[in-house]
Order: sequence, then structure tokens, then C-alpha cells
Amino acid sequence: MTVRVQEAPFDPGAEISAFCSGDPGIGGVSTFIGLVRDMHEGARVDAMTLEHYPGMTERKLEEIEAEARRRWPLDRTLVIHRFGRMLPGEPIVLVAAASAHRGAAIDACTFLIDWLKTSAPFWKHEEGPDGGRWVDARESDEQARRRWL
Amino acid sequence: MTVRVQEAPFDPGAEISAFCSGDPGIGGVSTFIGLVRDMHEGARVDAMTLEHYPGMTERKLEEIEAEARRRWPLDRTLVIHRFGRMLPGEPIVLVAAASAHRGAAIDACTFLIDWLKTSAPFWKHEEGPDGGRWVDARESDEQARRRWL
Amino acid sequence: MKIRYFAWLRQRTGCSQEEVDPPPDVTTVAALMEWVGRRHPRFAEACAAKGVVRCAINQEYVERDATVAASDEVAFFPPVTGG
Amino acid sequence: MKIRYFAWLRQRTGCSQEEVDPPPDVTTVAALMEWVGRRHPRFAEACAAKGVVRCAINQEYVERDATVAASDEVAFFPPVTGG
Repeated sequence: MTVRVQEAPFDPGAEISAFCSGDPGIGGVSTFIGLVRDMHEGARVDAMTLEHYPGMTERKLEEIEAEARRRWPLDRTLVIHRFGRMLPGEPIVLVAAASAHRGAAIDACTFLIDWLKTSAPFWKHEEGPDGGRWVDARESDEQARRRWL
Repeated sequence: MTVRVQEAPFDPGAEISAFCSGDPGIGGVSTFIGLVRDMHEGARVDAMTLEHYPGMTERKLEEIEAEARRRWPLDRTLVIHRFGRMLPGEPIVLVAAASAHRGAAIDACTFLIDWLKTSAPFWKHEEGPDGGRWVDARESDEQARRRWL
Repeated sequence: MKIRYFAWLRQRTGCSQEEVDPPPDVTTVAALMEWVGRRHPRFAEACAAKGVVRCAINQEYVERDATVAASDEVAFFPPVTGG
Repeated sequence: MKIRYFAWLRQRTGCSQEEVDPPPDVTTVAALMEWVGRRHPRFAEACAAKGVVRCAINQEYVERDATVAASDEVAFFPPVTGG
């Protein structure tokens, strides 16, 4: 059970290889990686800055992870989320869940990212050719969260 | 769009890092990794050998991947499946799907592994303290497949 | 009382956090938002739009009717957009 | 006609593949399974258990009523367990 909130870039592959290793009871690992896109709603994105609420962010991510572990029999969970400025193509977030069976791993991973999207205090600010703009919350993210209520 | 059926071990992290790189249009990558467990239905597993049907395996995996790409707007897909003898903790299979948005990536990845489990011609043979045994197909895998019909 | 502002609400108040001492009748989030709106007119504008300003007290999400105390850390921010 | 056997069906026939020349009235998978069962009694036992023997012709899954031809590659195997 690990939560990391960091400004530094991370290598999703290296994290996932470590996550998969060392426990032969794990039969399935499900992961999701969110990356900075170079386009958003038809506009070019040159860079993105993620603002967050230090302290509350960690607290919320730990709550989300604890909730996933209450709901599914998980051997391991991992959440890494960056803040600060990043460029298109860079990973923003990695969530991973490991279980003896794939159903639990997949559902827990989907739950983690859906729940994180709507409750971890992060705010995206994009820079593009017309200057900067704050990204609006999406109704589809709220809908994805409600699947788990 | 890549399918690899191979006897050699692979490093899931290295594969995933490469899969995530080089296309800043990708916003979300969903992956599933299946690993050899050291226990199965209460019995110790010392090693597992995957038999397959060369030729038909590749054909079926390519069909599965093509079907995923028909159903969701995917930028990339990847399926790596090993055959031959492997030890607990070793990765057996990696599936990955990349899309602009996370919903498509997650659904496609889940579809790929559910469909693969029930239609790619592989057969697991486990070695344990009481000798070898062929793994039975699971009804839950059929149920997982039927979600996508 | 410490108040923190995030994202574009921070840009509207012009500060990321401030120590304030609201009058004793400011006991709820709703009352505090009104009071803060008088200090920062552009914050009041944002509050007029429904569902746009979220609040946390001591790093837990709360609704408008939650009670605020002088020792609290209160935060105002728009809907979250991480992940 | 080439017939391939996989997993524990292969162990029952004792061979992974064989070239066979069934009589002309063997035109369906069902008829071929009966005919193969006479060559390999332990294959016939497996066929008696419902839903256990799957068939592919030229690497496509088929049902019992599918037509087989002399030029086909036919495969028999138990339900798949990969992934």
C-alpha cells in the first residue's frame, strides 16, 4: 500500500516491474497510466501545470486506496501522482492493483482512478497558443465515480 | 497494433514504458499483467507449462486485437503471451490499450484479457508436490467473456 | 482562522492563503463565503455560480451548512481535475 | 487429413498429430470424432463427457456439424486456459 505525491517525473515501467515482483501469490496486476496530451478539446497544449493541496492530497489518496482494499482482496496497491509543470507525453498518474485473481485487480484499478479523478484535490492548468486556461471538471468523471457508489 | 507469442521471458515494465512513449496524443494507458502463482486451488505450484497451438494462437490474438480496435478508438494495443515452462512470479501475459481517454483504454484492456482467456488456444499444465495436472477452464472466465457479447 | 484558495479561485482572491478573524456570527461555511465575498468581490462572483466553489475544513470536504471555528483551516477551490 | 491433438487429449491419443485417411462417409466433425474414437479408445472416453472436446478446422473454432474435407487441418483440444 503506497501513495506518492511528487513533483519529479517517474518511469511507469520501472514502477510496474517493481510492483509485479517479489510476491508469487500475485496472479494479476492491473494498471492505469494517465499522460499529458498535446491536444485538449481541439486546442494545442504546450504544457500543463498541476496545482494541488499539499496534505489533503495525500490524505485523500490514502483514503481512496484504503477503500479499494476494503472492497477487494488486494495484495498490493500503488498510487503515484505528480504535481507541478509537465510536458505532453509525460506521465501524470499511475495507479496499480495486484490480486490473486484478475477480476479484483481490474475492478480495483478502475475504482482507484475513477475515485481519484473526482476526489483528490488537483487542478489542471494548460498552456497553449492562446495562453493559459484552467481545465473544467467533466460530468463524465462524475458519472464514472457514481458507478462505484 | 502488436501481437507477440513467445517462449522467452519479457519485462512488463520495459514493454509498458515503450508502449506509453512517443505519441503525445495518448491520454490513458490501461494494462493487465498475468503472472504464474505459487498456489492454485489450495495446492502448491512449482512450475507451469503453457502449451499452445502455433499459428492459431497468433491468428486468434490478432482477431481479438482487431475486435478491440473496432469497438473503441485506440491509439495502440499490445498483446504479449508466453508459452513453454515458467516459474511462479514470472509474467505470462501482458495486454495494453492506449487511447485519448481513459474509458476506452480501460474497457478495451479488460475486453482483451477477458476475450483472450476464452478464445486463445493455450492450455496450462501445473507441476506441484503431487505431480502434474492440467488446469480446468473456469466458468467465471466464460461469464467474463459474455459481458462483452 | 486560516483560509486557503486554490486554482482560479486563488487568482480571484489574489492570495493563496490568509489569516482572517471573521465576526462571531460567521459560524457556517455559507456565512463564511458571504463574508469572504465582501473582502474579495471576484470571489463573490464565483460563489454566485452554482456548484463551482467547493469547500474543505481541515482537509475534509464539507457542504455549505458545515460549522466553521476559529482554529480551522478552511479551503475554497473549484471542482477537482486531477488524474 | 491432418489431425492435431493438444493438452490432455494429446496424452490420451499418445500423439500430437497424425495424417489419417478416414472413409468417405466421414464428412462432419461428429463423424470424425467417432472414427477417431475407434482408433484411440481413450479419445472416445473424453468425447463421451459433454463439452470437454473442442474442435478447430484450419485454425477456426467449429461445432460438431461442421464439414471436414481431406485437405483440412483438424484439431481437437480441451477448453482453453491461457492468460
